[in-house]
Parts: sequence; structure tokens; C-alpha cells
Amino acid sequence: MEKPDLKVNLGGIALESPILAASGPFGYGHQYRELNDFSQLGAIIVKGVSSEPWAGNPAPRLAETASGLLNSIGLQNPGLKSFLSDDLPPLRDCGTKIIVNIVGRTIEEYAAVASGLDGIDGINGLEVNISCPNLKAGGMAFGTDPEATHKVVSAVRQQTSIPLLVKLSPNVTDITVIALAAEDAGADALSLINTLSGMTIDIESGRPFLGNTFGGLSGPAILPVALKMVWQAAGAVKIPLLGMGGITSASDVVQFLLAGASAVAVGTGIFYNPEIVSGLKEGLVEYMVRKNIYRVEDLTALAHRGGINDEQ
Amino acid sequence: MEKPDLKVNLGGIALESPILAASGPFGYGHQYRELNDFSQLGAIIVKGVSSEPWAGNPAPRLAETASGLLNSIGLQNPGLKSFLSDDLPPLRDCGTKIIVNIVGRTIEEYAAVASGLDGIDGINGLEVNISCPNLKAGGMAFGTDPEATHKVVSAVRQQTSIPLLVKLSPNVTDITVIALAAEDAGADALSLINTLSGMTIDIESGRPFLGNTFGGLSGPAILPVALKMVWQAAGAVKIPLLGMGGITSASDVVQFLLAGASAVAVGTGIFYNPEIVSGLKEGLVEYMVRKNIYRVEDLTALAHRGGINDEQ
Amino acid sequence: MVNSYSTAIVETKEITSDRYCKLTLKAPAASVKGLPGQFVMLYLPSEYGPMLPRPFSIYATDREKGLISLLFEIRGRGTELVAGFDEGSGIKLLGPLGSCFPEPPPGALLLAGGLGVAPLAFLARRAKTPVTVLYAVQKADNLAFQPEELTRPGLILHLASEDGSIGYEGTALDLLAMHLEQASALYSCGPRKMLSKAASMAAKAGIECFLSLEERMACGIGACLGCVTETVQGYKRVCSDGPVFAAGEVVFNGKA
Amino acid sequence: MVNSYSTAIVETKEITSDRYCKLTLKAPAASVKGLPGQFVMLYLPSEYGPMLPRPFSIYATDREKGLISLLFEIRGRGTELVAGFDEGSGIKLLGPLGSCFPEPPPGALLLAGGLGVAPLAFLARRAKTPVTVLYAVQKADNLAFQPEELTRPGLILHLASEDGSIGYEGTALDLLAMHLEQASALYSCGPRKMLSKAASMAAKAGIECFLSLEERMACGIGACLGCVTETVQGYKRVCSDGPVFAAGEVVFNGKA
Ligand SMILES: Cc1cc2nc3c(=O)[nH]c(=O)nc-3n(C[C@H](O)[C@H](O)[C@H](O)COP(=O)(O)OP(=O)(O)OC[C@H]3O[C@@H](n4cnc5c(N)ncnc54)[C@H](O)[C@@H]3O)c2cc1C
Ligand SMILES: Cc1cc2nc3c(=O)[nH]c(=O)nc-3n(C[C@H](O)[C@H](O)[C@H](O)COP(=O)(O)OP(=O)(O)OC[C@H]3O[C@@H](n4cnc5c(N)ncnc54)[C@H](O)[C@@H]3O)c2cc1C
Ligand SMILES: Cc1cc2nc3c(=O)[nH]c(=O)nc-3n(C[C@H](O)[C@H](O)[C@H](O)COP(=O)(O)O)c2cc1C
Ligand SMILES: Cc1cc2nc3c(=O)[nH]c(=O)nc-3n(C[C@H](O)[C@H](O)[C@H](O)COP(=O)(O)O)c2cc1C
Ligand code: FES
Ligand code: FES
Repeated sequence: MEKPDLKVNLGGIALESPILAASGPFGYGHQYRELNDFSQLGAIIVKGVSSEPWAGNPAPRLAETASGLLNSIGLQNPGLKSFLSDDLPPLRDCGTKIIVNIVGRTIEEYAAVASGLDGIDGINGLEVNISCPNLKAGGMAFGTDPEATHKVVSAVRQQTSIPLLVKLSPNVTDITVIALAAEDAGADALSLINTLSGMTIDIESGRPFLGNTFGGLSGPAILPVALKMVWQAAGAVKIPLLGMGGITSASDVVQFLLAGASAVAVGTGIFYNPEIVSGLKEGLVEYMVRKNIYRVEDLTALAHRGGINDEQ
Repeated sequence: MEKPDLKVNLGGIALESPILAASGPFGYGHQYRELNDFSQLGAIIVKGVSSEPWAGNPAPRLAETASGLLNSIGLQNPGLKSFLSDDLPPLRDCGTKIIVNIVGRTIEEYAAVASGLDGIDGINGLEVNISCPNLKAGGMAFGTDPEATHKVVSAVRQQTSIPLLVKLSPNVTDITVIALAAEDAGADALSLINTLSGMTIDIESGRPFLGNTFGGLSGPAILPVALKMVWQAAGAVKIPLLGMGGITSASDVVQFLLAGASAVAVGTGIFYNPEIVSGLKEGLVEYMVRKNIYRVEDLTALAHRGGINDEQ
Repeated sequence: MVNSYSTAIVETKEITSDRYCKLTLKAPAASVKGLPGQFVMLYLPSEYGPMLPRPFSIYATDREKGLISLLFEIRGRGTELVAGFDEGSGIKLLGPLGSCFPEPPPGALLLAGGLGVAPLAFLARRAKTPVTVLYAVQKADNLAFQPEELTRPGLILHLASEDGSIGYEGTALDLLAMHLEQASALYSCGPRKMLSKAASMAAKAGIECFLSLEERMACGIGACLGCVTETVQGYKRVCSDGPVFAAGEVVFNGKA
Repeated sequence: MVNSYSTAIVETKEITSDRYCKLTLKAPAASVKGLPGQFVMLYLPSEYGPMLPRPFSIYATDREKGLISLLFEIRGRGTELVAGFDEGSGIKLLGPLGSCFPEPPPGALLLAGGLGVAPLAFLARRAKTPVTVLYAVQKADNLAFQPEELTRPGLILHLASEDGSIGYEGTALDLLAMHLEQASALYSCGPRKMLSKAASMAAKAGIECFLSLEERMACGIGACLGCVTETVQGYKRVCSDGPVFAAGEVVFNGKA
């Protein structure tokens, strides 16, 4: 029997597997290395890095909702310098590609991180996060406006020749408008979706539960929304898509590929099962064998092309 | 002990209870009357009615997702005439207020239903649905654009003096812009939210599962998103809000009130428990007694005003 | 008809070959009122997270003891949870719901593909005339009950399996082709593709045909318009206009 | 330290007054490595729908038999499901996690409010010196274990209840006030508001003070930055920088 070929090219990044670690839940990778064989991953996208250290939002930062998770971490991170000196080195030899998620409050800040990461050994891609709902300025403010998207992506593009992913926000009326703006500004691939903006209220105190009032909703609850946005973006742009939002099973992975993603990332799913990564990959391979589809590339966007014809 | 006062005024409609039946899941009410005491409800909002009969979307129309439900009913309905002759009469004596959800593909169609319902005995309010994601034309197309919202609401407003609710779509970048447009055009209250646009793919066939490809996501999965939009709208407009999205417990009801809703509606929740209505009301009363808050009105938007101070 | 929503008690439970579950519930109202072709909705407790109720055809009733039996395949989360209920525990039930099969004429064929056998077995037991049940499975292991369970005077049961491990070697449609000539009418339940072909065969043979359809459901009582199927009179609700339809009504549209 | 994720087997389960559950798990690695103040994450099986793991302090260990015990209050869906596990069934466990209490000096006070008693009881049993445990509950019914369970030479246990139904009539802080003068150090776990006041009392008394904090967690291992608490050095992770912190580090900010 043929062995399924899981290789994909994500906007210039050659991946051994189409299953990636989404930015955030895995932190900078250290803690989960002990629980997962990272060489099973196509890449790890590390948590958002800004030019200077960010403190993040007040506690509490997490609230569980029905099949979902609200977080308001607020991109707490040690800043570019500390990332380069402390967090990156141990990641280099973990057997997978490294993509760095970058954030800023202004276009200049985005550009500064990008330029600081340009040419650094072991960094295979940048993911421009213009979609974090947990910031007062920057973040999502860029990702909900096509012009701002264009500006920030262009600015980052000028700083680096590393493959650029742009991470889109689902909190928009029409995802294709933003997707096209990012593509036009030079993105090599698009990541979608970031979290949906949401909140929860503690009925005992009568106040918003999260320290930051609002948070970003992730997890299985948002999968149908994410899938539709991937489907729509696939119909609008030519660059490859990295699909994510609520993946917890191989069947979820397949859905995203069929909808138009070239690869997928798992975020919140790691919390439900700290060893999820290898199970997803096995399940994907099993599905491909069962369906007689031996290249992941052939799964991508298949649902746009009439689906699978496996009738005898 | 004082008995909590559940009366609220929703944009000119005097309700005995702040818990309503959301448009759609209850149909035109007939079937659920046998399972629920409708006099426990503040009002029933009947399923969308158009000027002419609508066939709706192809099957399958339902898919269960994690803590959610995708539907693509597509507003199948018998049209205004048949609604008035067959569906409305039996509803008149079910002991609760009646609000009619109205839909159209053009502004003229909206206006036609509104004028056809004006002055009809037993109709206490109209809910203008500019947010159905299951239509090719009309529906959500109006609810995602402030100018279109303004036009359609103004047109309906001219046809009738019945209290007007305008039902908003969550599939927008900024809910407050649409909320303000609807208020400015003469809405007496706002209903939010309608379903989030989403989809699911059948990995066996490799094709979208729903006959209509896309569907609207409802149920507990969307509650955090709904709650945030109610919170935001409450900060933007002066007219009262009818909050909904994923309510299945009294604690959910309370969250929506605290976030700024004057009343709430339960939709998908009726599927999980066909007798849900009375339980929600009992739970709300219990909470109010426990918290020493005797008027629902005092709960509304309390989370904006510093919460509950019940420390001894 | 007043819909009855009540707590049924799990009386007995049999799980065969890890895949099939026969659940007998104490549900007096449903047992007295339930007719062949009708179904019930089972509600999963909220401790498992919000979940839509699951529809199951009535497989058998014992009106004296107030029992109904369901026969189902364990396919996903809902059926797994239902099959996990202990004897003696309570489960919320709504029903009986939907339309029933008309009384079959003498010599009617009841064609079952897989678990479609549940409502037809009920019909076969209740029918007052001689009927022939054709029950096709993929292989012997997939029989959802022992053939001995389905006997009464005048009832003939023919089995088929695709791999020949039990009964005739062939599909449900092969079995139908063999018996169609003598048939007075066809009653069928099973995969949609099979129903579509069976319906055209019956039409060609010029006999009456009734089909029991399945669709995803939410309310189960005709309110939400979620479970429709296309018919010559437009979309109809499987839960309340059906699940039993005259074959001539149903538009198959090449969709399976 | 390598985090260990494995399947623990429910050895025994005791549920008292419908509200408290003592769960003893066969989990050799955690039992050998677990130190007072550390916790484990319990994972709920996916058949219940996606759910975050739940953190519980280690209440006791039996290193020879490879057992750990947890003592918790049944508060919501997660603890209900955990309390519903049958003896002999498996449950995924990650841990031991987090920081531990330093070895208490002779004459240390261990102040527990409600279920905060779990890690302190473990500490009291393991400590090599005489310590005094102050355990305050609302009423006698809320005792999560029998006082006899917590004995060893040199261990003194004082109880208090707000309604006086057991022990001294008063709060945890009242009890603390009575014993603070003789204390060499304070170790405490319980509601945040209590910890905040206990910390200032210890500071006034000029004794060392260590607190075990709680926050909502997702990863439990320091990756997600979700469980932070404010400290004098900025936000720190309760799961991996804590849960035990020196009181002087913690910024209470008037927030309870
Ligand atoms: C009127 C009616 C009567 C039924 N009677 C029986 C019966 O007597 N015995 C029996 O075994 N089953 C019966 N079914 C089907 C049964 O309801 C489904 O198998 C069950 O709901 C699956 O639930 P789940 O959570 O285990 O599976 P899910 O996790 O929901 O799905 C598992 C698999 O089952 C398929 N499936 C789910 N729901 C349906 C459905 N409504 N129709 C067809 N396929 C579905 C899915 O596509 C998926 O492949 C009936 C359905 C209807 C509508
Ligand atoms: C390091 C650590 C150790 C813990 N040790 C113990 C222990 O030994 N015994 C024990 O009984 N509990 C302990 N807890 C608290 C325990 O984790 C929660 O009670 C449990 O997660 C509640 O889950 P649930 O699904 O039943 O409740 P939910 O449905 O999640 O919530 C029910 C109620 O509990 C509250 N709650 C939920 N999670 C927490 C939390 N993390 N902290 C405080 N309140 C919460 C909610 O506000 C709500 O009012 C510990 C928590 C942490 C962080
Ligand atoms: C705790 C947490 C932290 C996150 N941090 C980041 C981040 O730093 N940068 C980013 O682009 N996305 C971040 N995300 C979003 C995820 O990468 C992902 O887009 C989103 O959670 C949806 O996927 P999921 O449902 O699989 O988690 C974070 C998500 C979570 C839950
Ligand atoms: C089956 C179904 C049908 C619906 N039909 C309508 C409708 O006709 N008009 C409308 O405005 N909203 C309709 N809705 C949306 C609901 O009224 C409600 O806004 C939404 O489902 C969110 O609330 P919930 O999570 O409580 O269901 C429908 C929802 C469902 C699930
Ligand atoms: S399931 Fe609601 S109409 Fe049939
Ligand atoms: S729970 Fe993830 S860092 Fe503490």
C-alpha cells in the first residue's frame, strides 16, 4: 500500500506535515516538548512576540464556555530580545519548523519585530497577527480594516524576505476583503481564524468575569465559523491558507483541508489532550488511506471541486 | 418576602416576563403549546413571515456541532395571507403577547408584510429580521450595512405604528454601527443576535453537509459572542435590547440582563429541553430573591454599573 | 394529538456485537399509543453538554407492561451515551411522534436495509395479515436481532447478506427483485439510495409503496422545519408529515 | 522536570454530604514525586464534550502503594463528572505540577479556609516538625474529612465554624488571631480574601508567610499564560511559578 504524502508547501515554507501548533496555547514550545514529539508537527507557531516586553492583561484571563474557551492573555511576552536569547535557542533543535507570531501596537512596532527577526537562523516564517481581540490598540484594529491591513503587511514585507503568513480576524463583516488586502500587500499565506470576540459575566458579582472584560473565544464552539471563513477565503485568494479554529480530531483536520486549507493548526485542542498532535496525524493518514487519496495537496479545497467520488 | 416583579417594557410592548420565545425554533407556536404554558412567556416571536410563500432551502437543513446547531431553513414560510388565516388565530388565545418576525428580499417586500400586519388584532410587535444568513438576497445583506439597515427600517416604520424590534446580525465588524442606524431609523428596540454564519463538511462525501452549503450557528456555543454584542449595543443605543444566543439556563438569562438586555429570548434551548421555558423563569426568580433584587429592570445593564454589592 | 414528554425508565438493555443496542423502556403512554412507523425522541441529560435529542423508531411494544423497545446502531456520541444508560435509570422521552404505516394488505412485502428493520419489524408483528419481511445486511454479524425474535403466524422472513454469510447472497434490492412479482404492496425503510430504487421497482410493478424516511431533527414535532424532505408538493417535514410517506410523493432527485 | 501524563485508576471514592469527594487514584509517578502544595490536572473524557482539565491539590499520598488522594468539593460540571467515576475506571492525569511549600519550621501555623485544607493537610502529614493546623469551615457539615484522619505526633488541629456547630465559633481569621502570637510562620490556602488578610496579619506579626493560590487554568504547565496572578515582579503563572508563593510577592490589589 502506498504511504500518504503529508508534505505541503505553505507559502514557501516546506512542511513535513500539514498539522501545526497554533500560536499561543503552546507558548514558546518548551513545556509541550516533553509531552509531544514535535517532529510530528509541520511547524510550531510560537506565541506573539513584540518589540518590547508586554505585561498582558489583568487576571482572570481564562473562562471556560460551552465547548469553548475565552482568553484575555493580552499577548504577554518577554519582547524580541529576550525571545531571541532565551526562547528561540532551545526550540531550534526540536525537530520542526519555527514560525514566529509577531504583534505590535503601531505599524512601526510590527516593522521593528520583523526586521529584528529577519535573517535569524532557524526562523522559517513569520505570522503577522493583526487579529488579536485582546488589545486596546493595534491587533484586531488592523485586521478589521482592509487599508490598515494593507499598510501593516506592506511594512512588514519590506523588512524581511522570510515567508509571511498574515493572521486574520473572524470579527469582520467580510473576510474576503481583508484576505485580498493581505494578499495584495505581499502575504505568502493566510492564517485563519484568530479568536471570536466574546465575554462572560459572573452572575454572583454581577461583573464581567475576565479582568479585561472581553476575551477571545476559541475551541470547538467556533469551528463552523472558522470553516466557513476558510471556505470563503479559498474562493477569494490564490495564496495558500492555514486553517484553524476548534480542531480536536482528525475529522476536523480533514474538514479544514476540504474547505480549502493547505495546512491546519491546533490551539485550544492541546488543552483537552496534551498529546493530541500525534493522534491527529495518525487519524489523517488513516482517512487518506481509506479514501485512496495519497497527497494532502489533493485534499485541499476538494469540497469546492465536487467532493470525493469513492463509489464503487 | 417580596415577590420579584418580572414586568418589563420592551420598546412599548408591556411584557409580563422578560423571557421570550425566539423566532424560528418555536415555529408558529402550535406544537410547543402542548408542552409549555405559554402564559409563562413574555411573548412568542413567531417564525419569519414574508409577503409571499417561501419554499426554503434544500435538505439537509440541520447539523449539530459542538454545543451548537447549524440551520439553513431559509425562512420557509407560508406567506402573509396564510399566516393570518391559519397560524395567527390559534395563537391569539395562548395567553402571551405575539411578535411577528418579518422578512423580505427587497425593501418593498419588508414594507408589504409590515403594512399587511398593521392594525391586525393580537399582534403586539414586529421584529424586522435583517440578519438571516440563509438567504442569497435580502436578509443579512441588509443587516451588515448601516445604510441598508436604515432604509429598510425606515420603510417598515412608515407602514406601521406597532412597536418595532430590529433583529441584528452578529456577522459584522462593529455591531454598534448597525445598532445606531436601526435606532436612528425608528426602531423601538433591538433584538440580538441572530445566528453566526458557519458551515460543516461531510468528510465521507467530501462535500458541504447542508443542502445550502452555509448555515446559521446557534446554541450555547455562541453565547459569549452574543453577550459581548449585547454589552456593546447597550453602551451605544438608548432603546431597550432583547438579548439572545445560546440561552439554556437561568444563569444565562441573568448574564444577558446584566450585560444590558431588558429581556431575553430562548431559541435552540427548546430543542434540548422542550419544557425549558418554565424552568428559566423559576431560576430567574430564585436568583432575584437570593440577590435581593426585586425588579428585572434593576438587573438590566447592572454589569455596566459596577455589579452587585451583596457583601454583608 | 397531545405530545407526551416524560421520563422513561430503562427496563432492559442488550448490546450485541458492540454495535447494536436493544433498549426496552418503561413508557406507558408511548407503548399504548405507539404505532408502526412512529418514533420517539430520546433526550440526553445536560451533564453531557448540550445535545440534540436522538430519534428512534419504535421496534416493539408491550402494551400490557407499558414497555417500548428501540433497536439501534451505536454510531456516534448520542447513541453511545444512550447505550451507556444503566437499567433502572431514567431518560426523557418525547413521543410517539410522526405518521405510521397504513395497515398492509395480505401479501405485502416489508423491505428492510440494515437498521431500517426496526419499524418494519414492529409493523410485521402488528399486521393482521400475512406479510413477508425481507431483511438485508452486509454480513451475518450485522443482524440486529435473532431471526427467531420475529415470528408470528403468517409472517415470512427472508434474509440476505452481501457477503452471503447469512441467507441469500446479495443486496436488499436483489432480494426485492426475487419477491416483487408476488407482492401486493411494498413497505420499506433503509438507506435513501435503496429506498429510491425500491420505489421505482414498486412503481414499475404497479404496486403501492410506502417509505419511512430519515432526516436530521431538532424539535421532532413539526415546529422548526429542519427535517424536511422534498416531495411533489414541496418540502415536507419528516418528523410530522412523515416519517412514512407514499413513495409517489417523495422526490429523490438523484440524491442519496 | 518531565511532566508525566498517564492514566490513573480510581482505587477508592468516598462522597460525603453530597458535596465532598475524596478520590484515591493509583498513580505511581505522581505519588512518588508529589510534594505538599503541588497539584495534578484531571482530564475529562471526550465523550462528555470538550472540557478543560480540572486542577486539584494533592491531599495525601501512599508512596508504597503508588496512590494519591484528592479531596474536593463538587461544585460544577467538572467535579460532578470526576465524582461520578467508578472505582476501577481510568482517568487521565498530568502531574505533579507546580511549586511546593517549603519545609515548615517548628511551630508553624497552617491556616485552611474550606477546601484549602487539602494541600495543608498533606503538608501537615509530611512535615518533620510540630505544626498547628487551623481549619475553618462555615458549619460542621462542611468539614471535608473527619478530624481523626489528620493525626501524627506533633500535629495539633484546631477547628472553627462560623455558626459554632463545631470547634471555635468564628472565622479562619478569628482563629488565626488567637494563635498568631506563638507562631513561627504562616502557611495558608483558602479564599483569596482570607489569604489577603492573613498575609497582612503575618506581616504585622513579622513572620514568614506562604500562600497557595488558585486561578483558572488551561495548560497547567506554564505554556499558555492563562493562570497569572499579579506579583511585585509582574504577572506570574500560578500553575508553574506557583501555586505556592511567598506572601510578600503577591499583589492583592483589593481584589478578592
Ligand atoms: C425518524 C427516525 C427514526 C430512526 N430510527 C432509528 C432506529 O430505529 N434505529 C437506528 O439505529 N437509527 C435510527 N435512526 C437514526 C438515528 O437517529 C441516528 O443513528 C442517531 O441519531 C445517531 O446519533 P449519534 O449521536 O450516535 O450519531 P452522530 O454522532 O450524530 O452521527 C454518527 C453518524 O450517524 C449519522 N447520522 C446521524 N444522525 C442521523 C440521522 N438522523 N439519519 C441518518 N444518519 C444519521 C451521521 O452522519 C454520522 O455518520 C432514526 C432516525 C430518524 C430520523
Ligand atoms: C492549583 C489548584 C488546586 C486546587 N485544589 C483543589 C482541591 O484540592 N480541592 C478542591 O475542592 N478544589 C481545588 N481547586 C479548585 C478546583 O479546581 C475547582 O473547584 C474545579 O476546577 C471546579 O470545576 P467544576 O467543573 O466542578 O466547576 P465549574 O463548573 O468550572 O465552576 C463551578 C464553580 O467553581 C468556581 N471555580 C471553578 N474553577 C475554579 C478555580 N480554578 N478556582 C476557584 N474557583 C473555581 C466557579 O467560579 C464556579 O462558581 C484547585 C484549583 C487550583 C487552581
Ligand atoms: C490561550 C491562547 C493564547 C493565544 N495567543 C495567541 C497569540 O499570541 N497570537 C495569535 O496570533 N493567536 C493566539 N491565539 C489564537 C490561536 O492561535 C487560534 O487562532 C485560536 O485560538 C483558534 O484556534 P483554536 O480553537 O484551535 O484554539 C491564542 C489562543 C489561545 C486560546
Ligand atoms: C431552526 C432555527 C430557525 C430560526 N428561524 C429564524 C427566523 O425565522 N427568524 C429570525 O429572525 N431568526 C431565526 N432564528 C434565529 C433565532 O431566533 C436566534 O436569533 C438564534 O438562533 C440565536 O439564539 P439561540 O442560540 O437561543 O437559538 C432561527 C434559529 C433556528 C435555530
Ligand atoms: S425536526 Fe423540527 S420540524 Fe421536524
Ligand atoms: S495554566 Fe497555562 S500557564 Fe498556567
